[in-house]
Order: sequence, then C-alpha cells, then structure tokens
Amino acid sequence: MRTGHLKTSPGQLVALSDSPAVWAWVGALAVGLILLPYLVGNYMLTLVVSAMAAVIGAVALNMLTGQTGLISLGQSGFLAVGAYANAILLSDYGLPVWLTLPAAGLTATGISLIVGVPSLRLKGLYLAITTLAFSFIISHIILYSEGLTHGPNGIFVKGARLFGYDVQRGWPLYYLALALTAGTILAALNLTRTRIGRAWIAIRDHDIAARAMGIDLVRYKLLAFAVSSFFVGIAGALMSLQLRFVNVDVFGLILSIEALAMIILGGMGSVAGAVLGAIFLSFLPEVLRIGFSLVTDPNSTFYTNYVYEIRGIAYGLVIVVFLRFKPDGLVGMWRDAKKYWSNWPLAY
Amino acid sequence: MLTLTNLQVLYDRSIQAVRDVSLTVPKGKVVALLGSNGAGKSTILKAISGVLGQEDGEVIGGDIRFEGDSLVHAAPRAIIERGLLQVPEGRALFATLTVEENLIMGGYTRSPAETREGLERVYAMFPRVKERRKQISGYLSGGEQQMVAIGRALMGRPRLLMLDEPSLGLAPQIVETIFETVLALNRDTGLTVLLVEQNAQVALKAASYGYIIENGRIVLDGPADKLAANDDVQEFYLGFAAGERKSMRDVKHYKRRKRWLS
Amino acid sequence: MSRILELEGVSKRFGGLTAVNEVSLSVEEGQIYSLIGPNGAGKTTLFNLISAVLAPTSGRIVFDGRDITRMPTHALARLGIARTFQNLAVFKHETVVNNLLVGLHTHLGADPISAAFFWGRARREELKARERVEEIIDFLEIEDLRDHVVGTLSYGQQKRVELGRALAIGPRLLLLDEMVSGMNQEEREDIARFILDLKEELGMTVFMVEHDMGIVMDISDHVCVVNHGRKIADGTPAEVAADPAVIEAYLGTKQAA
Amino acid sequence: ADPGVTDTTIKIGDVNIMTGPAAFVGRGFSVGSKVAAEEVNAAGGVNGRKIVVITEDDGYVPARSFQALTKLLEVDQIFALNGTSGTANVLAMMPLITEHKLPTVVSQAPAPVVYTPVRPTVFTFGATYENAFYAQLKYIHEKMAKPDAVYGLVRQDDDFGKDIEAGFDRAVKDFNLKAPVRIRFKKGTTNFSAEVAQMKQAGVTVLANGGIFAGAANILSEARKLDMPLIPAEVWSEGIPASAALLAPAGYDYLVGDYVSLNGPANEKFRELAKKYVSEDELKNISRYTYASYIGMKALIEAMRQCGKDLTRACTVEKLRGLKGLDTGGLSAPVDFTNDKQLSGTAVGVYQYDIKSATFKPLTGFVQY
Amino acid sequence: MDFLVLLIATGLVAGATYGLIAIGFALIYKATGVVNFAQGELVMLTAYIGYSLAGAFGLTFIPLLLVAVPISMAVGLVLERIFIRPMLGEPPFAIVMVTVGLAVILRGLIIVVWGSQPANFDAGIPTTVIRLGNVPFYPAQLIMIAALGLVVLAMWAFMRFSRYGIAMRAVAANETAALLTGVSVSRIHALAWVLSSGIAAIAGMLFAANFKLAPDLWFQGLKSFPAVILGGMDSIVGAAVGGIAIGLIESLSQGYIGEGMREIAGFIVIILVLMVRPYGLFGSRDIERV
Ligand SMILES: Nc1ncnc2c1ncn2[C@@H]1O[C@H](COP(=O)(O)OP(=O)(O)OP(=O)(O)O)[C@@H](O)[C@H]1O
Ligand SMILES: Nc1ncnc2c1ncn2[C@@H]1O[C@H](COP(=O)(O)OP(=O)(O)OP(=O)(O)O)[C@@H](O)[C@H]1O
Ligand SMILES: CC(C)C[C@H](N)C(=O)O
Ligand SMILES: [Mg+2]
Ligand SMILES: [Mg+2]
Repeated sequence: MRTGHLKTSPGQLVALSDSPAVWAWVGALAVGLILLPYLVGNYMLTLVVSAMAAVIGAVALNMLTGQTGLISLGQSGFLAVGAYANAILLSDYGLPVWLTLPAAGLTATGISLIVGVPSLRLKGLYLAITTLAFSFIISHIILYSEGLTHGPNGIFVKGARLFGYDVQRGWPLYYLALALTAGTILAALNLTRTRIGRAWIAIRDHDIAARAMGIDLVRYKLLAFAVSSFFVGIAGALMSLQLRFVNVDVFGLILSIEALAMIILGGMGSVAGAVLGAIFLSFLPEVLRIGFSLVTDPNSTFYTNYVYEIRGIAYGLVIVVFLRFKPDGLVGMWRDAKKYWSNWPLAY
Repeated sequence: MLTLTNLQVLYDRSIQAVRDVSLTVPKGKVVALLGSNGAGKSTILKAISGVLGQEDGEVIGGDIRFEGDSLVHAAPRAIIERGLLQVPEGRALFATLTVEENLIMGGYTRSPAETREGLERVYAMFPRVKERRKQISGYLSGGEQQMVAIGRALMGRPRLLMLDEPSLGLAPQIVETIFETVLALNRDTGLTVLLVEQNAQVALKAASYGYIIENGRIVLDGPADKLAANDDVQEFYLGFAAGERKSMRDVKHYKRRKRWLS
Repeated sequence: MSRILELEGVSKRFGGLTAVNEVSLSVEEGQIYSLIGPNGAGKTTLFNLISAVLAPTSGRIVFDGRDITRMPTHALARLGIARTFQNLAVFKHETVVNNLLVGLHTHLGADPISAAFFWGRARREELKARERVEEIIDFLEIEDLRDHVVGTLSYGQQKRVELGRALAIGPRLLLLDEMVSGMNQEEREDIARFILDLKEELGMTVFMVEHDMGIVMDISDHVCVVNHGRKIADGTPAEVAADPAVIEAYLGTKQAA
Repeated sequence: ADPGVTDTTIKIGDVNIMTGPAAFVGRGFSVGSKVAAEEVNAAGGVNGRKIVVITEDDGYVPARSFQALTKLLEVDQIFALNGTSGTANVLAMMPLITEHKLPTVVSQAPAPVVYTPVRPTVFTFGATYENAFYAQLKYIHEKMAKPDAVYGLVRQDDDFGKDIEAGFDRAVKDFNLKAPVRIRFKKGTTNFSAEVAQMKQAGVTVLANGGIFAGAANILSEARKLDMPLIPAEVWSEGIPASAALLAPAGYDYLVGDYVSLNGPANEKFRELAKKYVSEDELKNISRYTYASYIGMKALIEAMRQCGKDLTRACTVEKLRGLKGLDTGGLSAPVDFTNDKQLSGTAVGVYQYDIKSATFKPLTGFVQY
Repeated sequence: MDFLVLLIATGLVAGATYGLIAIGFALIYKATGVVNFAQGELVMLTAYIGYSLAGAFGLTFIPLLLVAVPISMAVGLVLERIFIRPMLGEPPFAIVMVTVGLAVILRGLIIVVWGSQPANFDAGIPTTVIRLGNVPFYPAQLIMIAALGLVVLAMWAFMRFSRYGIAMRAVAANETAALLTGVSVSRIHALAWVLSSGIAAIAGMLFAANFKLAPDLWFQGLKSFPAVILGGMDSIVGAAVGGIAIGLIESLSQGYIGEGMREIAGFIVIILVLMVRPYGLFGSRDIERV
C-alpha cells in the first residue's frame, strides 16, 4: 500500500506537496495558462478573467469563513470597497495602477477592521447577518457620498496602464489577472501552512482550546478579516478594471451568496476547494448556455419565453444535485480519487 | 439474544475499523467488550444501533441479529423500539436542553406514564441529577453528564442495554452505584447488557463473559473469570504483574506494549 | 522548591451555584499535585479559573510570583501554563500533526507578510516546528496516526493528541483534567510513567484532576480533595486516603486504594 | 466587411432582462426588436440581407450585461446593438460599445448619463424621466390642479430617481409650485406607508410618484387608505397594462408621460403587424417597451438600408447621425438624430388612465419640453 | 390625525409581516439547525399557490386559508423530501447551500409557471377601509396583525405541550443522540418544514394582499432576517417580537429621518443589539463548556 512518499529531509515536511506528480501537473497547468491567450478567443479570455476575480474572492473568503469559521455575507461590500477605491484613485486621482491595486486592498482591509469588531462577540449566523448588514450599509454610504463616489452615477474606470500596456482588456488584463490570482493562491497556501493559518483553523474548530494554546482571538480574528478583505479588495479592483464601470448595482447581495456557494461547493476550508468552486460556478452558466443552445431552437417561443429562466433553474438544480452526491465539495471528490489510487489494488 | 457474525465496518469508504467481529450476547447476561484505544469497540456499538451513517460509516459485511432478525438495514428508531438502547461514548447529551428534558427525550418512545415513572427511578438512582434537573445539561460537570446519559438510556426501558464506557469520568462511588444498579436490573428484570469498558477490573467482575478486541478483531474471549485469570489480561488490563498489583511508580519502561496481532 | 502556583480564596459562582468556594492551595515546582473530589465538586471549574477560561468571582491566582488573575487566556500559554480538557477540545478537522503544531504557536513568530511568502523566518521556524512535532509524535507512539484527521480518531487516541498538544507548548505547569479516563490499564500505566518522566527529566510541574485512584495514589506527591466547591482535605496520598471526611465524601468505604 | 454582416444576413444584438422579477420588461422589449426584424425580412430584408436578432439575458445585473455583450461581440460577432437593458447595465456595456465602435440604439433607458458625454456610436431614443415628469406636472398645474395645490415627490435613491427629481425641480421652479416634501427610498422597497404618511402630513395633493410597478401601486393604495385627494403623476412604466391593473384598485385616474404612444390607431396597427410574426404567448408581452425597441430597430434598419450593399459600422453610424424625420407610424414623434446629443424622441405625450374604460387617454400630443 | 400614531400603526403592520416570515425561519432553524435560505421563496411560492386557488375557485379568505394552508404544507413536505431529506447527516453548510439552490430553482419555477408580471391578489379580503379610532387600516392589514398573534400562540402551545417541541430542539442539538433516543430525525425535519410552509402560506397571501403579488416577493425573506436575528434564531416568540420591533423601527426612522433609512435602520439596530446581546433578545446561547 502506498501511504506517501518517503521523506528524507525536514524540508519535505513543510513543502506544499511532496508528490512529483502534483508538481508536474502544476507545471503543465502553468504553461497552459501562460499560453492561453494564444489558444482561445477574447470572449473566453473575458470569462477566464471574471473567473479569476471570483477565484481571488473565493480564496479570500475561504480564509475568513472556511478557515477561521467566521461566516461572512458581506463579500459584496468588500468587493465594492475595493472596486470603488481602485476606480476613484485611478480615474479621479490619476494614480498608477500598481499603486491603486494595493491601495484598493488596503482600503478594504481598513474597513474590515470595523466590520470585524462584532466578530469578536458574535458567532455563526449572528455574525453572518451582521456582515450582511454592513454590506448594506456600505452600499448605502457609497450611494449617498456623491462627492467621493459620484453616488448613483457610478464611475468609469480608465487609464490603468502597466509597462505601457492597457491592462483593462485583452491579454494584458489576462496576465495581470493571472499574476494576481497566482499570487493570492500562493499566499493563501503559505498562510495555511504557517502558524497564522493554523491559528485560524484552531479558532474555527475550538476557540477555547485555541486560546489555551496561546492564540489571541482578537488579534487573529481581526487578522483574518484584514487579510481576507485585502484580497477581496483586490478582487473588486480587478472586477472594476475589467468592467471599466462601477456602480452600486454591480455589487448586489448575490455576489456574497455566490462567493459562499463557491467555497461550499469547492469544499469548506480548503484553498484548492475555493479555487475549484470558483471555477465551477463561474463557468456553470456558460456551460448551461451552450448546452441549452444545442438542444433548443433560439427562434422558438419556448426559447424566448422560457429558456433563460429554465437555465436559471438548471443552475440551481446542478448545485443541489452536486451537493447531494458530494456534500464535501469538489475537493472531496479529489480526495476520494487520491484515496482510491493510493490504496489500489487493495480495496481499503 | 444479540449475535454478530463476521461484522465488518468501513468509515469514509476507506478506513476499516471493524475487520471481523463475531460475538454473542445471550439473553439475561452481562457481556464485556474490552480493548485498547481505537480497537473498534464504539464502532461496533454504533453499528448495532444503526447510527454509523451519521459518520459516513457503513457495515460492509457480516450480520447483526437481534432475536433472530437482522438489524443491518433497520432504522435506528425501529432498533430502539425493540428495546436495544445505548449509552453513547462521550455522553452526547442534548446540550441546549435541561437535564429533565434530556431524560424526557430518553422516554420518547414510551408513554407519558412510563416517562414519569422513569424520571422517578433515575432521580432515585442519581440524587445529584435530581438536584440539577432544571439546569441546561451542557453546563453540567463531566461526571454529572455521564449520569444523565445513563439515566436517559434507562428511560427508554431497555431490554438490551449497551454501555460505552459508563465509568468514564465518574467518581469511584458513582461507578459502584451504576454497576450495582445495572446488575440489579439484570438480576431483577433480566436486562441484558453489553458493556464496553476500560475499567477491566469492574467490567470483568460484573460480566459473565468477555471479549477482547484489538485492531478490529476479536483476539481473545471466554468466561469472565477465565479471562481475569489470563496472564496477558492481568498484565495489560488489570495491572497485575505476576499475580499482584504493582504500583505505577514502579513501571519503569513505557514502550512495552503487547499486541496480540501485528 | 518554590511555589509555582498559588490560589488564594478563589471562588466562582454560576448564578445561584457556587462551584468553587474560597479555595486556597499552593503547588510546589516539580510536584505532581492531584485534585480529587466527587462529580460536580468544582475541579474542572478550578482548572478553568487557573487557565483563565473563566474569570473568578473573587480571589487571587498567582503563577510563579506573578498575579495572573485577570490575564487573558492566551497570555498564559506564553508564561508556560498548558492544559488538557476533560471533554476533548481538539481541533477536529485537522490532522494530528497540525494539532500539535498549534501547540507550538507561542514558539513561532512569523508576521503575516513573511508567512504569505513563506520566506526567511517563516520557513526556518516552520522547519524547526515540524521536527519538534515529530519528536512528540514518537514520544506518544502515534506515528501511524500522524496524518489522520483528529475528529475520526477514537476517544482515547484523541486524548493522546491533546496531551501531545499541551506538551508542545513546552509548559512549566501542566494541567491534566482526567487524562486517563477512557484508557485501559496498560495505557494508564504508560501515562503514569510518562508523567513521572515529565517531572523527573524535565522538572515539569503536573497538576492533575483524576478519578482513577490507582494513579492518584501511586504517583502524586500531594493530593487535594474538594467537595461542593470547598477544599476538604489536603496532604500526602496516604494522609488523604486515611482521612474520614474524604472517605465519606468521595472514596467510599469499599475503595481499596 | 465588418463583423456580423454576410451576403445574406445581418446580426443584431439584444442584451435584455430575460430572467428575474423584471423579466417582463425585457420580454416586452425583445418582441419589439423581433417584430421590426421580421417585418423587414418579410419585405426582402435590408438590401437583401435578412436580420437575425440574438438576445442575451443579463438578469438586470450590470456585470452580466458586460459579459453578455462580450459574448455577442466575440462569439456571435454582432453588427449592431438594439436592446441595452437598464441604465446601470448600458453604462457597464459602454466601454465595450465605444471600443468596438458598435452602432447602438438605446431606447429602453434614455437617461442623461447615457448621452452625456456623447459616445460617437450611441444613439438614444426617448425622453428623459425629467421631461416625462415635467410634462405631467406642467399639465397638472395648468389644467387640473387647484391653485393652492401642494406638490410632493417620492423617488428612488439612484440615478433614475435623480432624473425624476430634476423634472420635479424644474416644474417647481418654472411654475413656482408649493413643494414641501421630497422623499428618497431604496430600490426594492415595497412598503411605502411611512412615506405616504409623510405626504399626508404635508398635505400633498399632487404626487410625483417615482415608484415603479408594485411600488407605484402600493403608494397609491396607501394614499387611498389615508383618504388623500391626489392627482398622481407616474413613471412611464405605469403605462403598461399590467401596471395599470395594479394601480387601478386605488381608484386614482393617474397620469403618465411617455415618449411612445400608449393608445391609439398606431398601437392597433402595431398589434396587427405583430400578430403576423410572433406567437400568442409573446403577444401578451407587448407593452410600451415593445414600441420603444421597435422604433429603435426601425432606426437602425433605416440607417443600414441607406448604407446600401456596402454595409459597415462606420457607415451605419454615419447614417444614424443623419437620420431625420423617420416616421414611426404615430408610435412616437418622428426620429431625428441630427443633433449633437444624438438624441431623439424627447417629445412627451401626457396620458391619463381611465379606470372605467381601462384605457389610457392622450391629454396632449408629443410635445417637446 | 396624529402622524406618530399613523407611523406606529403602519409599523405594526410591516412588523407583523416580518414576524410571520421570521417564525417560519425560526421553526426550521430550531429543528434542523439550518437556516433555510429558501424561506422567502417558500413564502412566495405558497402565495402564488393561494393566488391560483383563489382564482380557480373564487374563494374568500377563510375558505382560501383552509384550502391553501394544507396544500402549502403538502408542498413543504414534498420539498423537504426531495431536497432536504437526502442530505440528512451531511454538514450543515452543505444543507444551507442546498436551500440556496432550492431558492434559485423556486424563483425560476415561479416565473415559468406564473410569469413575471406583478398581479393584484386580494386573497378574498375586502378592501374597504376600516377605522380604529382615528387610524385607518385595510382589513388585510388587521388580519396580518391578528395572524401573527394567533400563529405565535399556536406555535407556543405546540412547542410547550407536544413532545415534538422538545424533540425538535433535541434534534437540532445532537442528531446522533436523537436517533439513539428513537426520534425519527427525518420526521422531525419534515414536521418543521410542513409547519413552516403553512405559516409561509399565511404570510405570503397576506403580504400579497397588502403589497401585490410579484416574483420579487422572495426578497421579503431576506428582509425578515433582521427580525429573526434580533429575536434570536431559535425563538418563535423572539421572531415575532423581533419582527414587530423592526417594523416599528423602520417606519419611525423613515418617518422622522428619511433618506432611504427605512431599509438600513433595521440593520443598524441589529448590529447594536447584537453587540449587547450576541444571541438576540430571546435566543439561546451556544453552550461553551470545557
Ligand atoms: N468517524 C470516523 N471516521 C473515520 N474513522 C473513524 C471514525 N470513527 C472511528 N474511526 C476509526 O476507527 C477505529 C476504531 O474507533 P472506535 O471509536 O471504534 O475505537 P474504540 O475502540 O471505541 O476506542 P476508544 O477506547 O479510544 O474509545 C479507530 O482507528 C478510529 O480512528
Ligand atoms: N458554565 C457553567 N454554568 C453553570 N454551571 C456550571 C458551569 N460550569 C460548571 N457548572 C457547575 O458547576 C459544578 C462544578 O462543575 P465542574 O465541572 O467543575 O465539576 P468537576 O469537579 O469537574 O466534576 P467531574 O468530576 O464530574 O468532572 C457543576 O455542578 C456544574 O454543573
Ligand atoms: C427596464 C427599466 C426598469 C429600466 C429602469 N428605468 C432603469 O433605469 O434601470
Ligand atoms: Mg470508544
Ligand atoms: Mg471535571
């Protein structure tokens, strides 16, 4: 029975993966991603960039909700903060994008420290609803601070250039998104294997025991909020770069719920799960669209009257059916596969 | 009354916790099941009660028969209605309910009159529990919780009672009380008992037959007095070396585990 | 020998119930000190007060000459106080290794940014931590469980992990709340030997709550007995075992120690 | 040739609200594009090319509008766009429209933010909410209200509401009206009892009602409960039959201002035409939004026709820019984009809903305000 | 007539709506430990069912209730069977996500079946204005308030006097232990869904009678969240009190502050209240004991 790889040095103990096969696949994936703009059309690239923003957001939410156990329904609020910070600094103040991106993250971090305060007292749903409340309040403030945010008119985001390339469209945007996504995933994986990630998980699993281990709850919960919102802010900024327009309507409650759906479908608490979940949910509508266009006639009344709504229903159904068979998420599927192979040919 | 034949249990479709267990609990008898940590004792009890599904476990082989009927695919409720009750490991109280509500839940399958009567009995058995009956059970001390857990099972008027480490966390006096009560029930009402215990001394004294399980397999079984006389059992379960009890201070070397297998 | 832990008139009330009532005691450095008493006597509550999981209603707690009565829980780990829990308080969804690593929390100090990059200090100290954890794993004989998710382990296995996690803190004072419950005789002997080693080789102070009179009477240097939240006796194992009040309240007449 | 044009076809995109609670708006709109396309196709197409309309749903979510248009541009390779969903949604699509120099007619959300600044390829058909309300208030002030009438405004706290408030303010200023209350509410509000109580408190007798659909109806229903004698001026969304059915129980003969005709021979004619091309189910979706998109598509078709065989986006934009006096058969004032805002259809007709006959009666013709 | 009295009166009506919907949430939460994100959709669905029934048979309110409530309960049972029961024993957040999926499905389904146009639905209740003292009400508004009172009373009695009351809490507290006492966990879950759907039907039809029937009615579910949270997730009485409180707060803040405060005030208040009482006004706290 294969139980793992023989470890000969302590460095291997802390490595992200000890399997050469994993590294080979990661390498292949990296090459594929780098070549992607040469392989697919612009629409696909647009979808991929949206998916990447979703990946960043989901990985970030996973730190807060999946790892620290602080359920947040305030994702859309932090996305809005990041997007607006980026938009305002870029369009109204003309700052360069390499400054506005981190600034967007930091602005979200700053606000998260206020939003995070209730988390020191509240648990579970009570906290979730408080974060939801904050996201409503944030969008209310954005709508009413016309001087800063242009209120209901929204902001056109323009002038983001990096190394002379316009990073709001085409392959420059793609590579920027790729770099941000890869950076976020790496950071998340690294945090997970250090005392910070472990402290978060400890808080989630048993906060009293965590305290007894010397973990300062106030500090680590706020840190979870801060780090998570930093990346969510970046995701929001990325969205604003791609959309080139921000407005409160862009950041509806649905984004918060979708973000939660991503980490749950992916597998709570796992970075890989967040990534897979985000990809899954980002492409699901597209897959359904293509699927339905293959089996229905776009000129039929059925199509014009029902197909869109039925696509929505199918989206819901896929989620339900998926959870029914894989309640542990996509990552569970991956684990099962691994288990199967490591035990093969023995049954157990 | 209860017979397990070649039972095999798998968790998560990958971890085999019970590999091959056959045992019999004759009607009206007390049978003890001993074994070290992780041997699979609790798993067996969960399999009998039909609650393995809660932890992604399943019976993949063998059979569990109670009075001739197979329980492998029976619903927990059906099993309980037949009088097979369990005091689960780690108490598993309804933490948000009061002590009394926990006990009432124990009588869920019983009539209101029986429930009232049951309450009286449990309170008589554990005065401490009576004192605390209006308290939210989650705040009780560990031992108090254990008493409630046992009381709750008794509320269901078991015909076969499965106790998973009933002495866990109980003061010596209370352990005595519990065993006395159980034995009295056994004597007076013919209650059959399957006892999982770490406290082998007490267990083998109470039981008439014993099984020792290691790594998911029964490695030794026999009448309780015979088992108690077995050298290995004496050394590893009873703490006697060469027939007399030695002080723990004198245990010099702690890496000296004996395994019957592996 | 110096006093490492001192309680002065410590009380804890829950609503109408006084779970700990004016308890004073002192533990000497390097001692194995046992606390016994009937169920619900207030032993765990006392542990909770010492480890600051609960705040005392009144009284003073001094550790190594320092008043820790109002200190936050997490600060105590740094001072060298570690504990295990009566009802298992493991990090259920994590592996054994990660559980133990959490125990090392206070020994690590990488900031979020270097942690995110896993460079320099973060990497170095993680390496060291992993080696330390391997030592503890060896010690507890749980090599084969190393990568198991703790929630799927049996009760007794989880208790071991908890002990390992407390040891990882590298404590001067180790609080063990019913460590051997749920273990068989062989395993109890292991733990007993183990506690003795901690004392003899590392000079650690062990403060334990137990219902297993075997282990208490065999290895304790000092035994304290509580009932209804009050201390009723205090002394060497032999003294306590002979104390009629203790026999009445706790041991029972049949108990042959 | 430019994308979307082949020897036999021209692809026109339509991004619309096809799902969710506002879907009936998008569905109504889509029928208009379809009828116009089928009409010209039946007559041989645009210089021999048949029009193909491709509709994408955005569920009224701006980020999805952006994605839908990207798809239409990149995958379907549309030539032009008629059908742009709500205001925030057009704005989200605007950078793409500009970048692709996509000939676009906006007829569904003709807000000032759409045509200021002017985007070279974007043509807006329709009056602003500002004008629509100004027109109604002017009419009420001049023909209906008592001299001591008190005016009140309830409006949404977004760009749409702002626009209405602009019309209200202009009327207040121009006619020196007594207007003590202006109230903002959040999108999605259904319960307006506190707002209406405020109106009552202020003695309002003419209400500029910025609620839409059920919201508008709930406001009037509260007013009825409080026994308020009101002349309500409504958003044109209240000019569709479904809305009228909602508002009717309150018993007010309310007004709407609209840039398309709500009732008349033109509407009858359109219905006859539509019957030929769309199903029974789709006929039920016909509303004022249908007329707007029909007109938008007509304008696009006319411009493309003028380009002849050699159809390009640049030419279409050029021709749209020169489009003048395009007759809409009475569905609206003639289309005329020859102004620097590339804006037409700003003339507003005021209608009053007559509960007894369940019809909209025109009070004025299409007038420029 | 007094402005304040009017605001209070309308606040009560709004609050009763929130309260009724919130009770539906609380019931399911109490028994399953899961928030049902499809609660608003359940309210909407049952309202539409009532609409069709009333249209088909021309029923007045009481007969309509007698028909629509049982049918809605049956629908609730079916939904529980199809969507929730297969998830028994799975992690709670997976189940919560299933309710999110269910919500999406119901939202679409309703539009497919009934279309997206808003409609009038008086639920067979007359619309003549009634005056209590000086304050005008629509009958449907008064019925709403009365319905809240009756439902709370009925639920309270049910929880108090039937063994299902304790069983529901027991199931939520520890599923495995509940199984071991012979409780059929799936039956308890089904019961919660059935009751919740029945209440949803009452809430939905009355809401529609007051505020029209439209496929955005589900949003009221979300709007009732503050009420449940304020009251305490697992408390029926709390849900009702929370609902009334939120209704009043909204009405008063809109009346005296304005500026879209109605939609925000409730949320601000719950943040403040939770900082003082982390489990709402009547909610039971988590047991934390080591
Ligand atoms: N839910 C679970 N998922 C996966 N593995 C499990 C699960 N529960 C138990 N196991 C594994 O099954 C084996 C037997 O566990 P079980 O709880 O039956 O032991 P036990 O004999 O009761 O031990 P103890 O005396 O410590 O209670 C252990 O190795 C454990 O790791
Ligand atoms: N948080 C709390 N709220 C209310 N009562 C409590 C709380 N914690 C403990 N108690 C009560 O205080 C008393 C002492 O409990 P404690 O857990 O300290 O007992 P113990 O001595 O550890 O008992 P055991 O040997 O059974 O573990 C018990 O009666 C318990 O019910
Ligand atoms: C489709 C309509 C509801 C458009 C709305 N007036 C808006 O500006 O968004
Ligand atoms: Mg066990
Ligand atoms: Mg204790």
